[in-house]
Amino acid sequence: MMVAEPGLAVLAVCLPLLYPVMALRANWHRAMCFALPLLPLPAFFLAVSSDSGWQLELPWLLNGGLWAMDDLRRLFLLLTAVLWTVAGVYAVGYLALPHMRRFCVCWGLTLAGNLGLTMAVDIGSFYSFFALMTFAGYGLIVHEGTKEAHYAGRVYMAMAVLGEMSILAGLLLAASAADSQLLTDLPTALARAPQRDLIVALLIAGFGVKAGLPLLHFWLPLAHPVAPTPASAVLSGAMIKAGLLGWLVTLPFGEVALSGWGASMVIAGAVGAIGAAILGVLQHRPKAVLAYSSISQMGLMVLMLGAALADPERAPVLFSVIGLYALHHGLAKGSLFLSAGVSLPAGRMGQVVTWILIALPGLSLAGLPFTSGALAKLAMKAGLAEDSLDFALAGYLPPLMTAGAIATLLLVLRYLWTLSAKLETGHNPPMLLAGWLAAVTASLIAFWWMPWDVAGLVKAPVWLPASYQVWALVWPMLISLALAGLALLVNQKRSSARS
Amino acid sequence: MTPSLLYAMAGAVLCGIGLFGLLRLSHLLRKLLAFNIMGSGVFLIMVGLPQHHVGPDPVPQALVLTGIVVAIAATALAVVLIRRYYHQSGMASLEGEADSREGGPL
Amino acid sequence: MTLWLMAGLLFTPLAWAVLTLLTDFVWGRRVTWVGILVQVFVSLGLWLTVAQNGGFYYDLGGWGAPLGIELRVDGLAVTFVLLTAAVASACGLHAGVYIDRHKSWHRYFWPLFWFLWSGLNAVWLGGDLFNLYVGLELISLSAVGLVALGGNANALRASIRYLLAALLGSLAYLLGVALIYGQFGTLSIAGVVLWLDSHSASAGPGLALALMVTGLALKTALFPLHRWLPPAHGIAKSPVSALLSALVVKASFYIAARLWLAFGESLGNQAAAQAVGFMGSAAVIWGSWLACKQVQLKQVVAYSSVAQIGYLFLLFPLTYSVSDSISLQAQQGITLQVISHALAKAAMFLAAGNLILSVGSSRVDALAGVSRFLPFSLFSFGLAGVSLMSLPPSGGFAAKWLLLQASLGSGQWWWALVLLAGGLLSAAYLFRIYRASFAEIPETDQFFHPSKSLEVIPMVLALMALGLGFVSEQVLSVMALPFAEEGAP
Amino acid sequence: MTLEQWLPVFALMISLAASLVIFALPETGYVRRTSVNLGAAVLKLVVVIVMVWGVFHGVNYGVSFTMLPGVTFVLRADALSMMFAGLSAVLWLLTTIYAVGYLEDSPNRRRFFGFFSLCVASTMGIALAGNLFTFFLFYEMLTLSTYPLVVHRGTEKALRAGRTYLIYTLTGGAVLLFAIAWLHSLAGDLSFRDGGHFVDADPDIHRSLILIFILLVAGLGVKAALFPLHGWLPQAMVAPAPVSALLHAVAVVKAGAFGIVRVVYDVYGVEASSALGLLAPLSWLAAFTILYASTRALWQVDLKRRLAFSTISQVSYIILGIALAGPLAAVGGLVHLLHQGIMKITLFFCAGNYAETLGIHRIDEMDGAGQRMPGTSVAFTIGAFGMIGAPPLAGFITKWVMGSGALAVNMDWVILVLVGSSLLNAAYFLPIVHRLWFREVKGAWPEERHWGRLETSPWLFWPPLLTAVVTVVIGVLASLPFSPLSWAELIVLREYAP
Amino acid sequence: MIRALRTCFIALACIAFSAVLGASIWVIAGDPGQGNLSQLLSENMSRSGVEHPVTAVLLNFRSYDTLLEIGVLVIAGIAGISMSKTTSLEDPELRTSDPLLYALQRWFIPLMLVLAGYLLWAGADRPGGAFQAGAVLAATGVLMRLGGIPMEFLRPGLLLRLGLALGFSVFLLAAVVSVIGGDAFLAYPPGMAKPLILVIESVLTLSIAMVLLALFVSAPVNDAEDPEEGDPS
Amino acid sequence: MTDWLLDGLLVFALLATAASALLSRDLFRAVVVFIAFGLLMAVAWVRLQAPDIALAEAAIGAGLTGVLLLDAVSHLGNKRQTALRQTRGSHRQGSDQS
Repeated sequence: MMVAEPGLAVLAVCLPLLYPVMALRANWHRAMCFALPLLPLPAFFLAVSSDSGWQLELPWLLNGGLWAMDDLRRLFLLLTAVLWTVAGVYAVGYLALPHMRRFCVCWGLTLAGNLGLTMAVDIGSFYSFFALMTFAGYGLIVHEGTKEAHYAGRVYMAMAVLGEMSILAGLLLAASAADSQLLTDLPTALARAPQRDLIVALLIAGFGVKAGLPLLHFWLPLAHPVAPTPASAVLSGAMIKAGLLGWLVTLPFGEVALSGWGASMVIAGAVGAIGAAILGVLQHRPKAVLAYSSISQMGLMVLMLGAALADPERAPVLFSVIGLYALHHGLAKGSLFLSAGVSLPAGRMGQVVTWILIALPGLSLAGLPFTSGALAKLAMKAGLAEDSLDFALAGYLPPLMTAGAIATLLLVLRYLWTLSAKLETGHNPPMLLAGWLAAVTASLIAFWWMPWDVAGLVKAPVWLPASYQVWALVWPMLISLALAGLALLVNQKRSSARS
Repeated sequence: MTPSLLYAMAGAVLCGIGLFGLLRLSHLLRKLLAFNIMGSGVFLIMVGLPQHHVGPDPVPQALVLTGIVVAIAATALAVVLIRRYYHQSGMASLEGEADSREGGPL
Repeated sequence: MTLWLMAGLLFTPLAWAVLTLLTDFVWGRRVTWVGILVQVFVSLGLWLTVAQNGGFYYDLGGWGAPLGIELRVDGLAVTFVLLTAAVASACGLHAGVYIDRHKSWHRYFWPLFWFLWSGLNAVWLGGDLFNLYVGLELISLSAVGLVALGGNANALRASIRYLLAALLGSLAYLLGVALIYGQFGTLSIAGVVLWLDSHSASAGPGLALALMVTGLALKTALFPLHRWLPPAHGIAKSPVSALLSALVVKASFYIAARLWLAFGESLGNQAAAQAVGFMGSAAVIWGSWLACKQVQLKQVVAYSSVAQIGYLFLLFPLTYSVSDSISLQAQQGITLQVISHALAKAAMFLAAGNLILSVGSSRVDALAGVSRFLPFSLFSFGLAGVSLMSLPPSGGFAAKWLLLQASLGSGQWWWALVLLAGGLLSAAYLFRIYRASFAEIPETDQFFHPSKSLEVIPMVLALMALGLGFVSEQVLSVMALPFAEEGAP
Repeated sequence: MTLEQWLPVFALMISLAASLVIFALPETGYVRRTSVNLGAAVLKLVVVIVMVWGVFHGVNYGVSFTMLPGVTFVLRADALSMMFAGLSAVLWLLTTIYAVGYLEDSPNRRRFFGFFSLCVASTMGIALAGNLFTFFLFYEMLTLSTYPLVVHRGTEKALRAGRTYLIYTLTGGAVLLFAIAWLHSLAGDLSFRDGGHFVDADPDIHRSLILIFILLVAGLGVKAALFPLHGWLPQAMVAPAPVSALLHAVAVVKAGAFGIVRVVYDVYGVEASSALGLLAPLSWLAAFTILYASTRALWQVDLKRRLAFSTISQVSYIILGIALAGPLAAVGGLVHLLHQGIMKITLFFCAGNYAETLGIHRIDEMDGAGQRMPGTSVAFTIGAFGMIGAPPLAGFITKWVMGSGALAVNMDWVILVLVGSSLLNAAYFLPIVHRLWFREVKGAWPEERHWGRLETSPWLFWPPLLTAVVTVVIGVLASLPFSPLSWAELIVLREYAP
Repeated sequence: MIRALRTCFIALACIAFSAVLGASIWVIAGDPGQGNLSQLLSENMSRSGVEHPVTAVLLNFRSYDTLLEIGVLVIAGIAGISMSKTTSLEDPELRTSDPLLYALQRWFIPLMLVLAGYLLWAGADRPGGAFQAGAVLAATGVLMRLGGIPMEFLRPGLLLRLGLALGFSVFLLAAVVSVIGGDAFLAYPPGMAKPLILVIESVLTLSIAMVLLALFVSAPVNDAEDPEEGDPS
Repeated sequence: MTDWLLDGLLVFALLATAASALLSRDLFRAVVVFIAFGLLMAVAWVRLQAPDIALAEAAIGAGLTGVLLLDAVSHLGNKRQTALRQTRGSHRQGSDQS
């Protein structure tokens, strides 16, 4: 398999890139549509079957290309591949709209970018794929062609271009400081670069746009709701993580303690986690709520990132946690988004099952025991344990995490609430249903077989939290349930008063 | 001062007179007269000046003879042109009477 | 061999003048073809001879310099002889087709044409001041005759004006000759130079030089003495205009230049040189400006001549009290300017004639659409224009380059500015014509197609003007050939 | 003469001869004219390829003869020449194909193609010129041969544009001539030489050298459309699309930029120019032009005018690159010579396609054109993204290399310029792309024409697509040998090597 | 006012011109250094073929001048007759029957013819020569013309043109004869100078008279004109 | 002395006739005066020991030129007539308008 891996990598990237070419033939669009789920398969195989550590040198590419795989990248690649596959399956059933060709081309390009950037190690290809994903993603967002979509697209584009430029400047400075075209050389060089702070600021801001960092997040709640549902799923599940990956591979983790930046990131994460939740519960559209939930979740990851920035010792551990959390969130959020497009079956039983399947990934986000969420939350808690961190703000982290958990569940509940108002009974196209179910399956079950690695932080069996941990997971959930009930009561009272 | 020089000097004055006529008069025939007078002045200088030094000198005399023939040829041609011009345009000057801004042939 | 060539050169045009005088137009044309052939061969032969063996003095009638007349056959002279052969042949061939043979008086075109040619040859080769005067008169009168040929009132007015100017110029020149003879007792330029070399200059003959140059400047139409030129050149038949602009004005300039180069150093002064240069500059600017304002096509070309002539007079300041190399540069530049302007302007007038013939009007704005119907002539016009604008790779550009070098090298940078401004202004008036011809106006589809030979001739000339830039080095090397000194007095 | 001497002459003569033959052919000889055109273009491409190969292996192509006392006419092929020559050869072929389709059934095609070939011959001459004098020769020839193209339509607007064009370029030419003559009288006949001639120039002539440099840049800057000498370019947009393509991508603006490169590199030498303090102001000027023109482009509603301002901005990248006086930045500038050419020609081809097929001239008429003309629109999109500098397209390579180069010589402010320019580029290109793909068609197209199976005439369809593919390929495969980037590196290596 | 000023200005300029010219002449006159051409001339007189120095200069030493000068005359004549676009020079107005003029003609014309002949013959050794003779001959013609005597040969036909060309062509032939013998243009063969000069002089006389006469009579009498180029006609 | 007187007188007469030939209001008179000038010139040539020129001047300068000009004058008339006939002149100005 060693020889095949580079080939598979190239195939993974190039397969979706064939779509623009195929689009030249006007009558191939149905074939293109049905091929959507097949596109990420090479990447999926690559992520599942291969080990880390292979390299692919492409000296003729841009400024000299190097693609490689390590554990972190593998995790992200897997997440991306899985999410895109299920979303692709979903899309086959979902899509019955004009401009199919355009959608497919944009889908393919975005996918290629998203897959490519996880594998790219040289700056040129990484940035290329990143940009490809960004610009092609625009096509997914504005696809519906409504006024809202165009507005969202415009905001997205403006911020994305600003972000791209910020990344470009940051990468340029970094590469010049490192005198290398490889991402792997950047952190070390960055730690010693005279313009370190500027570069770090540029990179944080640049990738922050994608990752929905507070104040750079404006596009997110606009774009996710208006995009076609499968697109929202990948946007929120996979593409948002590209920003995160960008940070992870460029910033000087483990090299030097950037306590200032760490603190700022922690604050930003906290603001994101809490603030997005507050804004999110005020939303009326389910996908907008989910978008805010994504921001909120990303806030938690930023929190961890901040900690990792501030404490070089702890960074490797936190990396694993972040990876785990990203995987968990990506899968869960993907299923949630996909669920926004399903219809309820006619039968009572079916409806109950459907609601349970819809709610489970959400509850998993909130840390329901026996779900990936519980594992992620626990790992995070362990990773950010006060005593193991050498960091000024370390004391504030546990309460923040708790607040985040409460906020998460509130958002999920709000989502279910808004969704229930919107969901209609009807017949689901089989592929759509299959896609959604696959997503839920991936989030709830397949997750446990995925190659995440946080050994040492959580006790085995990993999917079963220890009893003392259960309480830790549950009490925030109870608080939020209480809050939700309160809100329901207030709302009912108000509406009855009105009527 | 010899007579030759005197004539040469007279030639100089004739040149001036002729030049004035050429520049200032507008009637073409008068211009022609002026040209001839100026020519005579030049011829006088041509012969007079060298003869002041060496006495009768056939070379400039021969030159002047040639010059005179050229002058008469030019004059005759000019007369023909002027007459035909007059015949066709009814004017005997280049610009007409009212507008004589360009008095000279330049 | 050389003797034969010289005799052929002097004899042919005069003999053909007589022959064509006796024939009617059509026969005159045929006879002329033969004559042109002979002249071209003779000129070429002479040029080659000089290019190989260097220049020499040719004693006419067997009488040497102070007593008789000697012709100075040097590289420059034969270059101009060859140039004349080229341009005059082209004009003659063109005229043979262009001029209406049904008008009986057009038969006189040929003898006048040949006399003009002989006069030109006499001037290029002339080494004797008075002989040059006669040559000038020969040129002037035949030129006047050509302008007036069968003309209407306007042509006559122009030719009378031309005649008077030419006569006044000749007289001024002759006056200068008289003074020179009075001072030096010789009419040979070489003799005078010899005398000046061995004696200190006196104040008297300074005026002689000034008079001669002024008279010649008048004949060359140097600003502000240029007013006779545009009407004459504008109204004459196109082949005649071509001859006049290309060669006739150059003859008088040539003499002026030779005189200045021979006597200027001793008899001239800096102020005068600068003043002449200033006049030349004014001519460049003013002539170009007026060319921009003309409504008649040929008037534009004629005023362009005024402007282009201005360049020539930059010779005076650029050769006065400067180092030899710079002076040589300036001389070479001016020579190239003369040649390229002759070729280009002849091409331009001939092409303009074709255009006028084609559209049936001489107005510039009548040219709209002609680019589609007479592209060849327009292209010739354009190529000639390239040389006039002194854009590379034309001869005009080579000339301008050398002049720029000379003016910068001598520290007289202001002439460089004049050169550049002149180039731009000439572009202004020439592109006005192209612009008119490129305009697409739908209803103008009535065009007369002149015969192919009429179109080819200006093209050949224009190409020569254009290609001159590439061979300037060769041309100039012949020009600068030293004399075989034994012939000198 | 040997083959080494003949090849440059041959390269030059092919287009010249083509031009003459075309002039000689009758207006109606469509087939013959087209075959002459294409045959010559292909032949020239072959010759250029052979020369590129040769130059890469160190063969010295060159021929020279004395034109005037002290002045030689030199044709010579070095790496830099071959870069420009290659560009012009490739794009000539494409533009010819395009123009054949574009001008189908329009009048005065003989004139058009004649001057077109002449224009390319001049470009070739500019590329191969071995000294300033020869360069100027062809530089002016270019002015002349482009004028008939600019005014080709013969409308009042075209004629006015032609006049503006001439006023600018001829004045520029005059200034340039003055400067060259001055330099010549100061230092003699200067052939282009790696490293320049004035590394240890006499301090006495420093002031003259500075003045001359300013004049040279002013003269060349007209064609390169440096601020404030750019006024002609947007006006010249009235010309037919292939002309605009040629003017913008290959011939005119490139000639100016190329000239500045030559002056800085091979006449003055980078060291000398920066020692004289000439390069910093030049880089400021270029930077300002980049930003200024991009800003102006934002307000243009006419597609071609917007592209024109974009050109002004993009060409200054080249100048900026070399003015930064560092090897890496220079590579960025030089490589942009090619990149901008390819990308901009794509855009102009597309603009021409829209105009010719749908009658679209203004940007607000473009809504939904992507559905009607997907191929063209894809090409346009690629070109636009290339201009913005989106990776992995050609424009990104430029920006990346130039940015790295600027940092290498501690000119960090350049990054701001690059970023700002990219932002502006995005601001004026992305709305167009958006309209193309994501807006619905408003109604009937202004002037629609149909050609069989393809969205437009095949002559018009393939060239932009091809250049678009090239845009992608030279970006993605930038590190291949013989890619523009590698070639630019080769040039710079030779320039900076002692 | 402006006219007057202009006149004053021109007058002043002309006076200044005369003054400068006079001064220049004065300076030159006071500066006696120069070559001695007349001495050279007298030394070479014996080889010239004629005794009268002016004639020698005109027709031998500087015969090229003279050749061209005749050319100038012929040109003037050609240009003149090209203007008269008519086949007949008959001008009815001129046909007078003035008895005085008629008498004058009868006496004068033979006398003048004789005078012309004398001048021509005298040219070789005394003042006189082709020009003077030709002029007298022409004056005779003018007189005849004024008297209304029809002169058919003055019609611009072949005869007139032959007459115009005669002197010039003979001169030209004489000039080129020597070339055949390998000598310079215009060099008379040894010993042939005198007869050649005489022949030339006589034919020149005729031609000169013809030219002047032709110019005199070729006054324009009709309206035939060539349209200007580009005039739609 | 008498020679000087004669020369002086002659010169004076030359200048006087020249001036009056140009300034005379009547063209016919001007030409007549010019003929007189020509004759005086002939005398002057004799005084300058140039009999050839004298002869030529008398015959050509005074005689022929005079007749030519007289003839021309009789056709052209003088200024006043010119003004009258100007109306029928085709007065197209194609010349320098500066």
